[in-house]
Amino acid sequence: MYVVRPVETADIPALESLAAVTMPGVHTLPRSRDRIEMAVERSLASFAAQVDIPSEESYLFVLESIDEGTGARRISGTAAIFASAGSNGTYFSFRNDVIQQVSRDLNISHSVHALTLCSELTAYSQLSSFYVEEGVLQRPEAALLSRSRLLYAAQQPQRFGDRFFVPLAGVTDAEGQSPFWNALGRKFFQMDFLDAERVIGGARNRTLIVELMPHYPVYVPLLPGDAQAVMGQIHPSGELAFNLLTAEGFEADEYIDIFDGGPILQAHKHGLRTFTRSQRLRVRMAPAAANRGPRVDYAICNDGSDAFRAVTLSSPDLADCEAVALTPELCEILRVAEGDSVTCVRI
Amino acid sequence: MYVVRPVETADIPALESLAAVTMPGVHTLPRSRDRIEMAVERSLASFAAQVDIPSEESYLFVLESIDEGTGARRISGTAAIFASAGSNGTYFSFRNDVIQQVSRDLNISHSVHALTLCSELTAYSQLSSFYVEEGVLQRPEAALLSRSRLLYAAQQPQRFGDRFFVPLAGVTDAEGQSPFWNALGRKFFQMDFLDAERVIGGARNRTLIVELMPHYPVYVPLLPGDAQAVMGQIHPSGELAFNLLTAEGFEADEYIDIFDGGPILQAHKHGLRTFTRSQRLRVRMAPAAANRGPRVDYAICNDGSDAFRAVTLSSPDLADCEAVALTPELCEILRVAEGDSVTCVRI
Amino acid sequence: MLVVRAINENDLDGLFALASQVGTGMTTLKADMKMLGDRLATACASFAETIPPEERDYLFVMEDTASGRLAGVCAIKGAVGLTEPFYNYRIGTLVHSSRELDVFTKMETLYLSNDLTGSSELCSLFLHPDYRQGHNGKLLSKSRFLFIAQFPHLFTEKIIAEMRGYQADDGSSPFYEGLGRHFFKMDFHHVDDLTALGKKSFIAELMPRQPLYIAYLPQEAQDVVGQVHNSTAPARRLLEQEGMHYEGYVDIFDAGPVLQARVSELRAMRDSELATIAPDEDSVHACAPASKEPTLVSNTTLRDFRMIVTDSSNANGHIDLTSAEQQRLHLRAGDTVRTLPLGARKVP
Amino acid sequence: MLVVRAINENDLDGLFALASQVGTGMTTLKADMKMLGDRLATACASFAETIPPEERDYLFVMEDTASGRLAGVCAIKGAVGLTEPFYNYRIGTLVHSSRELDVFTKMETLYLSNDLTGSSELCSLFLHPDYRQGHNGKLLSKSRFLFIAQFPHLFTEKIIAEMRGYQADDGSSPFYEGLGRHFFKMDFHHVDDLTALGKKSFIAELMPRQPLYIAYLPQEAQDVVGQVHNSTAPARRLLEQEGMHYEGYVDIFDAGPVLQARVSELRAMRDSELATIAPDEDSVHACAPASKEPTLVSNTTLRDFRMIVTDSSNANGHIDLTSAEQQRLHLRAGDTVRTLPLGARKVP
Repeated sequence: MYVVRPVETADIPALESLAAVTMPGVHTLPRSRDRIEMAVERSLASFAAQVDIPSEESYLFVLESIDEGTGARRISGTAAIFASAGSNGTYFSFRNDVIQQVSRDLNISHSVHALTLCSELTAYSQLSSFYVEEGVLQRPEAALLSRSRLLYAAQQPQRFGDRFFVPLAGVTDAEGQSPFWNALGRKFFQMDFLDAERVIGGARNRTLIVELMPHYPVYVPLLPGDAQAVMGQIHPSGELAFNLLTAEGFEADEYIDIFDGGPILQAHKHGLRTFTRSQRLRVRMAPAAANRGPRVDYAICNDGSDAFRAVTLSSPDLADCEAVALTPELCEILRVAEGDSVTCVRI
Repeated sequence: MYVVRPVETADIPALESLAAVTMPGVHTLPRSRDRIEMAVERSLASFAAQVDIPSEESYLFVLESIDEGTGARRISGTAAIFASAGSNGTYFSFRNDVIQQVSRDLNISHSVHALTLCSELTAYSQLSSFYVEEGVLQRPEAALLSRSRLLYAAQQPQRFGDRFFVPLAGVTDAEGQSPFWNALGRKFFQMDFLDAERVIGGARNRTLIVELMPHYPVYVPLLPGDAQAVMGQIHPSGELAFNLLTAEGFEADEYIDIFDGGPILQAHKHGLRTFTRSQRLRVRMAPAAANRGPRVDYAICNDGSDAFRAVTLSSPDLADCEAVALTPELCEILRVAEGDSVTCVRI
Repeated sequence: MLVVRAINENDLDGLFALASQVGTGMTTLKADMKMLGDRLATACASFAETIPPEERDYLFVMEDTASGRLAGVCAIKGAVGLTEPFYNYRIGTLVHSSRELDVFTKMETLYLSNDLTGSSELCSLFLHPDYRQGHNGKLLSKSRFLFIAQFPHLFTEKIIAEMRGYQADDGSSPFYEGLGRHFFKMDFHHVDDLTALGKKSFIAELMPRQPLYIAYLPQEAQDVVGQVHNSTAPARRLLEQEGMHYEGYVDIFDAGPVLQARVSELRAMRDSELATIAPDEDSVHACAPASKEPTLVSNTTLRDFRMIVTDSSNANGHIDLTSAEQQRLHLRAGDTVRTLPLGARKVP
Repeated sequence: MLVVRAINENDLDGLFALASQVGTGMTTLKADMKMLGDRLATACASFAETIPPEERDYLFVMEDTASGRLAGVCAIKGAVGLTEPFYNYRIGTLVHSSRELDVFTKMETLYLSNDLTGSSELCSLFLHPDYRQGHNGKLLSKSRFLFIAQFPHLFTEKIIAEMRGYQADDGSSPFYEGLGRHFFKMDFHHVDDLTALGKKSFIAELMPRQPLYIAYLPQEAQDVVGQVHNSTAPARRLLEQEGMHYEGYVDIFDAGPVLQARVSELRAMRDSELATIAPDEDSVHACAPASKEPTLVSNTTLRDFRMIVTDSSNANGHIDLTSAEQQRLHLRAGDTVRTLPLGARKVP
């Protein structure tokens, strides 16, 4: 069994060993003990904070697996959400602009693709640091973990923006070379992609970006073929996240990362299934039902005011129901009792 | 009683007399007999067309009042929707860009507003030509007429884009002078606002716009105060349309008109109430019910495959209903029978 | 013997014959009777001063006085870009630096500009292959500077000359292939023809408007920015001797350099002088200084401007010309001429 | 008597006394002992050639040899913009035209540029009010051109001078009020001070990056683009006489013009000549031509460069200098000097 919950101080050692094995593409997951501790502390403070306007809060969730025999628990994944991207600066990205070109004299018309450095994603809420262990990749809990952030955001709208985005790692080769970086950022930074990511700490909100990156649109047809080919393409490690997010309602074509050209998925909350399709249902405590009829997977969370918890539930269709049947074990994990409300959304 | 329906050839004389009284701000409503005839013909062809990809279709709806005593009918309003804006060119608008400025050395941060000529609204579906007689201004039928276009679009998604926009006339004074134009377009066109609108025929998709309008962003703080003051402000004649559209879910801040600086409202269909909140209900034929309990106004339309019709209905809340009670008269107007489906959405 | 002179009404056939020799690459001199006839009419009106200075197009021909055959042509336009926009790329510099990272990057950029609007233009220089020898090329090219020095009031402050850009052996333009083709989606020569026909509004419509970093272009395209076509290198040197410089403007299609100068800083403005033709007497010949270098000599008449190159030189305001030379200038002893040493004085 | 000479280690107190007189408006010469000391050290290293040419800062002082007092100062920087970006606005032209509407609009634009990066700069000219008379101002300003003519290899192709821009009577800058204030949100003088302190990265951070149409600016701001401060007009004329021109670059804050020239086209490069100091004999004095105008004369030593103005002039490679003049130049008869007529030769 799995549960998604806010990170706790006790999780730090587990996160550290997790960080040791994560893939190179995931540049938003902290790696060093120090930075992990900072991230956990910041998350604890964020969950505890009274928030009127989203600011520097950052919420870190973990996916915990619970051995049904022994009750042993271990961390199997992480996912985070920043309340307001670039909150101590400006979040820079490239906007995909299409410039229409029409010539009356020549009777021709075509469009030219250009990348414009923009700060439009500033103050969006930013999803990041999504990672699950290999054993979870094919399970509904991967979707649960990704979506828990949005379930929490839907319950606590004052803590987040109306719009969300997720940068996914772009294509790099085995040596860590990024064709997009080599065609673009390198000309200004005069250093390798990984060195640049290191000096900037994976951030996209630093003054040095204004100082160094191009102020004028980059006409895509002028970029070398290999750089064009990877624009908006995900690193293979991001495929699961990409699929989960697009299924959720995120759209991929409007922005790309200024460093590696990876896609930035974004959406208004009105366009996200977690916000538009979730139901509030009453809890009906019941023993595990016999396996009758078709079942679908749901993500279910408690009301989160105290201690947010989310689990998956394989259940008959709840479409026209007013209550959902949960086993006593699930109720305990979710910290809910008969008659409490929970939020459900199909995975 | 009122009904919204597609325009018919017989409506041409009525439209002509309507055009004679419409206000100066509404520049998208055709005025001459020739142009009215063309618009009606184009609408008839559009409704009749098999459409796979939205293109040059333009659908014109009229609001018809029906005298309940005599049965006499007259046209009380119009509203149109273009399948794909700028379909024979590029639809130009100014995008409101906000440029974040942060100085590390000086520890200051502010944002600068700039207008960028863009073609992003090209291929959006465009609502236009909304006009109702004064007697209808305060009635729910005004909302019905505006919304009918979207009800039709929701039923026929293949005929329209996923995004919609509506340019509303900007501020001009009694002499037809536009402060926004005087500060901006005039410097390039070297002519009065109304003359420019005349030579360009109200269009926003012409080559001469590329030839004459500024290619670089206009920094708003550099514009004279009176021009800044009217940016995104509506001509008083557009207030009703503005209120109806923002209630529907349209957002006003991202684009303005390149000529008069009037607001351009836009939305993804996921953000529009007609798309997200409408219900499909079965028709239950019933005599006019006695006036029991609170009532709310609904827009109701038939399935539109043959002859689209929409009416208002004052009804008890239909939130959890599977059927809606309609009088035989309404059924006749909507061209539906007991057991047929209709689409309902609260006004 | 050769004389360079203002064109006149009788030169149309000769001009056409010359233009037929030009081949591709010079868009302003096509063998098209209608176009050439219009241009000739404008040129005649220019020398007659019946049209305003900014519309003028001073066309000069080099005539072989022995045969009456036209050996070359060159022109000065009063002003460019006043009816159709005149586009160039201007090369600018942007510095991107970050103290924090200790990075200092100097980038060259291309800006689409109409900065040269209103400049006078040297153009349409063509010398028939049969006459490509001796001082003929210099005479033809430099004649224009002597004309300007004689009539500086007819010209704007700035004078320019567009040089044909670098082409590969197969006639392709690496700059166009690296930049323009992405936006025009047609052949270089096709684009060139369209501009020759005056169909230039497509440039505004199709050209990228935003400044471009040159570093984005393919290396082959970067390498030829401001480089002339191999066959144009000698013409470029002649203009540079006269005080024209490449100041960072290039052609938007082939990136050929634009040479430019302030009229007041042309060598001809500084070094040309008026002189009187000495009487044709033996004593005078004896006193004339031994000429070190050939001299360009012109008359001072706008309408019948004529120029030759001679071995004599200006000595204290007098110059010794043979009667044949005087005849070619339509002058005689005692008349005034303007002189300019053919070669540039070396800066000490 | 006055001599302009390379600054040396003993001049710090005198320089400070001068800088104390400067007042606001000259950002490169503040009465700050630390800043002046650093600058003096750089200048000494420059004349000693112990730092590379692009880092050099040649500082000259005008000394009253009678009192030893410093009467003025001026400088040439080897290259600008190589450690911190050097920003200007460049004025360009964009033409918007539509044949369909028969509209042809020529618009001036401002482009933020670092185009002048690497140029040598004339700067920090200040003459003490007590000495503002006779040829002193010319001597001080023009001394730099004679230095460049003597040592052209030390300079880049382009030389520039930033002129203080127009200010209203109350000291405000109409250009800054119409443009910069919207982006910097602070006083003009505050911004000026920040740049003087070398804190320039805020320019990259806060300045609008996109080209601006000048027509958008308030009329008062448009009117002063390229206009100098009233008190700077004479200095501008001196530089223009030497061959420097306003070519469309202006200061980003006050729109004061940048004058520029190719080193090879400076008047001093053309008109300055070497000469030998004639022996101090009566016969020589008698033969010296009657001088029509004063002449600038310098020695030819980088490390101890010295220059005076004299009433003598260069006659066929010889110049007649009094023993006092020779002494001020640290020279004697038979030594070589470089001479330049003080006034510009009129173009005929």
